[in-house]
Amino acid sequence: MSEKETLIEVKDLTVHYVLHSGTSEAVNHISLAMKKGETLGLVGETGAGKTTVALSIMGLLPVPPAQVKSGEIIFEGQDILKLSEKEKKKIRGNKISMIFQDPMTALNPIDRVGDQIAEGIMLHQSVSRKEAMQKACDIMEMVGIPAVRYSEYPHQFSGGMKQRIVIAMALVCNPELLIADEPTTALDVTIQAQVLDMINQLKKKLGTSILLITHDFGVVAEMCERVAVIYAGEIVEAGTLEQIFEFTSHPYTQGLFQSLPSLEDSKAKLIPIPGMMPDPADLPEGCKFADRCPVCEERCRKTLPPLAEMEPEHLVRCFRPLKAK
Amino acid sequence: MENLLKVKQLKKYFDTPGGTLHAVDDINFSLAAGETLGVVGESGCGKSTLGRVVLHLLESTSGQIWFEGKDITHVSRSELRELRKKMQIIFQDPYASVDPRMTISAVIDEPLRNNGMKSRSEREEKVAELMELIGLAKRFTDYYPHELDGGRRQRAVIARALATNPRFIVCDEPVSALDVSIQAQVINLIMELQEKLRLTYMFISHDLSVVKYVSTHIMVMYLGQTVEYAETGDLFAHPVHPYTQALLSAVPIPKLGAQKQRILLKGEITSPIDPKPGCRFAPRCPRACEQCHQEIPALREVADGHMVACHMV
Amino acid sequence: MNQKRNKTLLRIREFFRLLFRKKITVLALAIFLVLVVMVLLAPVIAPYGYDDQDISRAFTSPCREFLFGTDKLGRDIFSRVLYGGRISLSIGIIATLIASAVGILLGAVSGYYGGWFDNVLMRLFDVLMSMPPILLAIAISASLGNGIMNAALAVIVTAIPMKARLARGQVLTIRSQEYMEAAIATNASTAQIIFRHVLPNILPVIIVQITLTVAGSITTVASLSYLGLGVQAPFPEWGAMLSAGRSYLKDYPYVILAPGIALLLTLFSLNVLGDGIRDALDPRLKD
Amino acid sequence: MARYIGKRVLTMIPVLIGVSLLIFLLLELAPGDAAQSILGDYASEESLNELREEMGLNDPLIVQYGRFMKDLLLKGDLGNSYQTGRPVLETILERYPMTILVAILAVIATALLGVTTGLLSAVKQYSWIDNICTVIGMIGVSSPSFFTGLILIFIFSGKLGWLPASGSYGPQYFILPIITMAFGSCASQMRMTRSAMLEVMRQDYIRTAKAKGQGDKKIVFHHELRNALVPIITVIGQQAGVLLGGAMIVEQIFSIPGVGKLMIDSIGTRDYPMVRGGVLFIALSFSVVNLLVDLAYSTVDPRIRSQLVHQSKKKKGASA
Amino acid sequence: QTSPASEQNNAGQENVAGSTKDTLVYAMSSDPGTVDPYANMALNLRLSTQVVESLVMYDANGDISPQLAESWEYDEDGKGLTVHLRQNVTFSNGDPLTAEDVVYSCEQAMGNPTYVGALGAFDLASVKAVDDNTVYFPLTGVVGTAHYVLSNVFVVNKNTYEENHAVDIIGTGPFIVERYTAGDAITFKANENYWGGAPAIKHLTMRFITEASVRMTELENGTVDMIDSPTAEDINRVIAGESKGISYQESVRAPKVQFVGINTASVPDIKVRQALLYAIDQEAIFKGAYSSLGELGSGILPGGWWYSSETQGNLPYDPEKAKELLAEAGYNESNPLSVRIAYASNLTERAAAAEIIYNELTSVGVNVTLAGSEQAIVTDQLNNTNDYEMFLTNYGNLFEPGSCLKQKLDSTANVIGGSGYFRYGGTEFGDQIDAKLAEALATADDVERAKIYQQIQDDIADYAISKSFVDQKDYGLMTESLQGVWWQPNPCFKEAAFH
Ligand SMILES: Nc1ncnc2c1ncn2[C@@H]1O[C@H](COP(=O)(O)OP(=O)(O)OP(=O)(O)O)[C@@H](O)[C@H]1O
Ligand SMILES: Nc1ncnc2c1ncn2[C@@H]1O[C@H](COP(=O)(O)OP(=O)(O)OP(=O)(O)O)[C@@H](O)[C@H]1O
Ligand SMILES: [Mg+2]
Ligand SMILES: [Mg+2]
Repeated sequence: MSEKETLIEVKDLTVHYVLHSGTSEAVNHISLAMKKGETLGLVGETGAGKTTVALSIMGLLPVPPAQVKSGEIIFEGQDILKLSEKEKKKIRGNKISMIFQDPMTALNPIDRVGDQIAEGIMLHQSVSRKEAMQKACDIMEMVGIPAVRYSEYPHQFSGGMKQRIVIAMALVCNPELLIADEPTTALDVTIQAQVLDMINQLKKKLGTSILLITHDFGVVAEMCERVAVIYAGEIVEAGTLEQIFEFTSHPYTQGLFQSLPSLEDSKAKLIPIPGMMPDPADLPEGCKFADRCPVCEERCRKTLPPLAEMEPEHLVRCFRPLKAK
Repeated sequence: MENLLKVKQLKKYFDTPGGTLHAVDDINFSLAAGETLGVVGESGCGKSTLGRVVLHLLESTSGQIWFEGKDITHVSRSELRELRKKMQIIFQDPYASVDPRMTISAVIDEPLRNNGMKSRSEREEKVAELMELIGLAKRFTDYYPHELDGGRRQRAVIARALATNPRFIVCDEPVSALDVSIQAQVINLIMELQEKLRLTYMFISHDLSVVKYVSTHIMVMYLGQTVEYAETGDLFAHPVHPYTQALLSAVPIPKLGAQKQRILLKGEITSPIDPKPGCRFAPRCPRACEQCHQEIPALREVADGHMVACHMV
Repeated sequence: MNQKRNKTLLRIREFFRLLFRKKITVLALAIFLVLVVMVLLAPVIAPYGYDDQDISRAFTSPCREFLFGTDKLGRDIFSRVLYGGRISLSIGIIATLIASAVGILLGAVSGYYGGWFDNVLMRLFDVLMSMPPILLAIAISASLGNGIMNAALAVIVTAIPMKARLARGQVLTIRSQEYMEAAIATNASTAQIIFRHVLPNILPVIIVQITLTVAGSITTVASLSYLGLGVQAPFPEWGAMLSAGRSYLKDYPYVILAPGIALLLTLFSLNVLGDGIRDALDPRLKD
Repeated sequence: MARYIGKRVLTMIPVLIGVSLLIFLLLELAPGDAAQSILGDYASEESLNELREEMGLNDPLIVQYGRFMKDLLLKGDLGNSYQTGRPVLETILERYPMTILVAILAVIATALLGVTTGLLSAVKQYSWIDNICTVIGMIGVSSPSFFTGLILIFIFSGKLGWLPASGSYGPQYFILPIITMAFGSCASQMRMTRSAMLEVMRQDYIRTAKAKGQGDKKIVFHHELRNALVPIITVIGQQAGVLLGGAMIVEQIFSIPGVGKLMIDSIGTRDYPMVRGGVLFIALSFSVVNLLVDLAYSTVDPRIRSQLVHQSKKKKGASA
Repeated sequence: QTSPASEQNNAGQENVAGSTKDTLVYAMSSDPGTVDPYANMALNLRLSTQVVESLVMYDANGDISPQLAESWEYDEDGKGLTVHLRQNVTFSNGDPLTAEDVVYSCEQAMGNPTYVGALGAFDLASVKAVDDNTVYFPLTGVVGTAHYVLSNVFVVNKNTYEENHAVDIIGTGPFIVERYTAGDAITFKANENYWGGAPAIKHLTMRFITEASVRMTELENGTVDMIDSPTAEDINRVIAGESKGISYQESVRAPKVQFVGINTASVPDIKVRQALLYAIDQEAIFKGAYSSLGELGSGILPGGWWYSSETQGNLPYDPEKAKELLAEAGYNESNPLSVRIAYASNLTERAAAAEIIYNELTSVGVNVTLAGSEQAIVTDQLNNTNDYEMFLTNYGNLFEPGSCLKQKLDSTANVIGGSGYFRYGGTEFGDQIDAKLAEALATADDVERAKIYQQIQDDIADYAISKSFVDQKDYGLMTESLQGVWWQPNPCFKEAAFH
């Protein structure tokens, strides 16, 4: 699958939030590449910088306080970061679209849901209002919502349905890249299963690439082909699903696996990662994980380990990676 | 084993603008000292309400509750005061459940003060003791909640719950708001404390793997009602109710190739307001038949200690 | 404990940093402090008494001797404005404090308990609030007769419902917070809950309200006096001075400009301060 | 919806009864004797007593109140003015349109001014526009209307002679009073618009709209402003209420023959029937404005709309 | 929107164009609410006298001249007055004026206690029509000046009054009510059939403008032609000729005497009363509060008026004497005299007077409380309570002087408390005054009667109950081009015209 053509490439992205109380170094030198049709899982704890990466791609960083310190995001041969606002608008919602975490708040409460879907169509396609409405109806049916509910308002829908509408909104222009920022975290498992299933089907049908942001390895295992683990604004490990799950190399990734209670083998003791993620406004030198790392050494605290390729596609940022294939 | 808590035909209805909301509708269970009852179910199925009713934070609509062998369905003020020392609650959101204007020590101190521990030095000592017990470093004494991360806040909340030496604690999704790495710390703490202090838990969660990890017994709720109740191992090994089965199958497993046969349910949990007669799950049930839409299935024992409410088994 | 003090200090410093983010707030605070100091020191600063009459020097234009000129009875307007500030400010502050104390307590209790008490109180406030505040104040002070006390009472009565509503709303919000439930679960008594949890948590909103209400109260008293219903001669309340001087606006504008501008500055500084405090306390507006 | 309105109208009744009772009590407390007001300074004790008896002023308060309510409810009669002997209702109805006209104009001016400046200062938060708007607005709220009014008259009528200082005979007559009122109240409108906008601007659905590629203007007006309308309407409603009740002092200063001026005059002359009638009328218009505001909410916000429908449905269920 | 002012504006433009202006806009301070002359005696007469006429009127010199009455004669014994009405006068609706209308009007006056006082010289109940054009007024005593009182008999139309009197009254006067906009203005049009000849002013608008400064602004801007109740400062400026294009008109008679009175029931000690009066500087108040307009007050009646006593008067200003007297009466620093002064605080001039008195009394060691309220409250307080030591008010002098004195001073007169706000009813002094008033009424000889009235004034002065500040006149300011306006004691426009 690695032969496919690259769709988007994030190179050395650094984003800081400059606040009076200090500068939050949210994203530091992150590089990612996605191929057409692929699903990449971006996994990490709260505050690791996942959403910041997504917003950078969308060009939706809140500008103050956010500042892009370095990096470029190459999409269709252009650096998105350098585009004018007008050009960005053409891409947004059209070629790249995004689903946000909380379906409860992602919809404008005073607009009819159908209109909200049609809004995107009218923005990017030269169609009449009527056609746009028709298209919106079609896509509603596609995500499993009867088109008759076009004129209803968000509060008349349940969480799962709202999330489906949000997804419909994102997919309405057949984007090449869909960024899904924790699309199911707010949903119940049975609903999550429905929504994930739907995303998978749509992906198959439309061939969209998906950047799936989550902190749930279960979802990753089910949805993704490749995974990047992000910790305190840095990628600590990246690779194929297999590489990450079977040949976990970074102590942090391993720690995450060990802290998960498992449905399968019931009485395995949970091994939590001690301590907590460092404050992005006050990052340590060296390896950001050093304080919590069971195998930390002197040099880990001094110098930042490079993101080394352990084997093709499997990148690990650690002086002492655990295992490799 | 002695039954610490027993609940019989417990109901809690709310009057809402739209009609009567059956938040908890005829729940029965008993819980022995030292055990943990895991309560799972979808959002809005009445888990929290059940916990609150048991603790008398809400008055039940009908039904009975026994605690330590005593009927506590209706208690006087003074009895309630005594009762509350023995029963405590830990909430989901460690931010919302502590007063943002109190320091951590004040938070832990509050139950001591409220329950008649007069001497200041004694209280300070006890606070220090509790902080040590739950693994909060002394330096956090005068921190405000918002200055702490979720894990530490949740520890403070646990310390507060433990201050009056309760026997029974309702844990209402105590780890759902936490990151996995922190979640594991807190789960471990909760388990350790249970052992150390011989606590009995009612552990509410919608995360099946967590519930499985901490509970001895599990109750699966759907729209205010118990659909299945069994020992943990039993339930996971032999889920009987179609809803339980669907629920189990829906959980994504963080393992490669763990893909199992998914039972995808149609639709979502329906409104608990003035529910229709019949099994509440029937509209979504892949196996529903005519009878399911007519009668509410009774909770029956299908195996030793394994109860199910379904016409089809 | 020392650490706690440090933290409190830090919080206060942070508060002031946020407060002084806008230059205008700094200006407002400066104006307010200068006004307060001048008004407090009136007996020292004022070159004349507020009622030193001398018909022979009536309507002297502002000059070295009479900074703001003199009025119809030859009284020094500067001195009168200073003394008048004492009245305006003290009525404003005292009335607000009383109204806030009563209103907040009523609102907090009624929000907390609900039930018939809440119902009766809210209906009563509905009634009081179904009239424009100034009309209510006029009706009350016209019924009770003129005088400082009655004007203050009118201001208090008109301000209470709003305070109570506000406090009640806040209490209802806080009541539904989990930490209230947690407090109940630890056997906190109602008084403990109201005084330890509810009041401290609604305090920021209340403080803002109080600053703004002081301004409102001063305006109301001045309006009453302007209509001849509030503070009576010979006390130089600003509204009363404006009222007495309004006929001379054309010929001797300083007679009303001085108290008018003093009033304007006071209210301006209070309003801007209140606004600034609101912003500073609003976590959403941080940075 | 009609059911809801009906229900709301019903709930106004107790409030209005409360208002009438309150005003009765207040006036009872008041010094001053109605009979005296009518008969003047030199009236004899007998004639005063006779008149008091005739007017029922010697009856217990509750009897007087009962009579008042009876007349009001059965005959729509608010009594006659002590001062002029004319029916109160007639006088008030004569004066009311002027108050409504002025109030509506002032509300429009306030809303236009407040919403635009608020919008500007929210969109350009912390810019110099924001600062200037804030400062001017703050000076506005801080200047009591009697001061603003006098100064405006002094400048624009007295010194410059551009605008009339009193009366209500044409559009130009309303300029100064409306500026006085709008100047005093646009700050709260601006403040509310600004903070509502800032609040809405942070909402997820705005981000969603941006993610669709929507343009800034459309986002501000279609998404943000519309969502900010509920709090904005609240403030408009509050101000409409206050202004409708008679911007009493402004009417007084500019000699606008509205209900506000009538109230001040009547309170001055202790014309109780007039005061009672006026206060009731003002309270009634307050309630009506509140109802209108709630209805306005429901046109703006579908959530509130469905709530209203729900509530009235429940009422139906209860009464059935 | 058609409006009085816009009409006026149009007229103003015409004026510029050279044609004569015949619209007059007059601004007064408040809306009396009615044009009925019998509603109460205040500003309403400013409106009603445009429409309704009295039997006699004051001319520009303050003398009585005929109006609806053409002539009159006293009975031999001086106890009755026969009035002959002008012939061929009709009401504006065409009804002829008859003696019955006059009788009917007197009945209306009887219903209003103010008039019962004002018309106290007549036995109102017995007024009768002798023939169509003759009315007979029986008198309550011998009142040599009773014909002056005819100026307060306003003749309304007996056929229409019942139906229409509040906002639309029918009279014989030079103007006809056109429209009354409550709170705003009343407009009149000329009565083209007026018996005295159609007035030159064809449209008269009387606007109600509350603020004095606004009235003046309007006058200066030319949007109003004439204003009443100007501020003293404005009047002085106009008198001094400093206001371009604005002239003034003052009432010939001083209709008001402003004074401070003492409640003898609360301050029974005459020494204390004298002390209080000595402490008050009449001239300071005349200057400071009343801006030296009018005449310095000389007593209960305006100086130089019929019957006014030359020997009567105010105690001089002598604070030392005041202190002495207070000390004699047993008051000192540790036991100060406390005095509450009741006055209407909405009248700026009176309020200023109160402040000056406050200052003066305080400086002789009296503990003063200013109890200022609105007029209605003060009236109540003075009528129904004893809760004051001093009060500020004015005597109106609209009536014939004998009635004035009787009304003010008779302890058995129909004023509450028996003797007005002085509260000497029932005392020896009160009986004495009553007896003298009765004696005066029974005295046929004018000179004798005048002596008695003067005696009464001297008694009052000796009793130390009041000090007057000013014999106050009414002023109107107008554009210079407006001429022929009378101010007697209400503005009269029948001969007014723009030049
Ligand atoms: N608008 C902002 N202003 C200031 N700091 C911000 C802002 N947005 C994010 N941050 C900070 O940047 C860091 C990364 O945030 P980000 O939202 O990208 O994390 P995340 O991985 O998406 O977390 P989560 O799982 O909670 O969504 C955090 O420390 C956060 O506090
Ligand atoms: N105070 C209340 N008044 C009215 N309805 C309530 C109240 N509290 C809870 N409910 C309703 O009762 C039902 C059960 O709520 P409950 O909070 O117990 O659910 P839950 O299972 O804890 O859900 P979650 O997983 O979202 O916490 C819900 O429909 C809820 O809306
Ligand atoms: Mg995120
Ligand atoms: Mg819950």
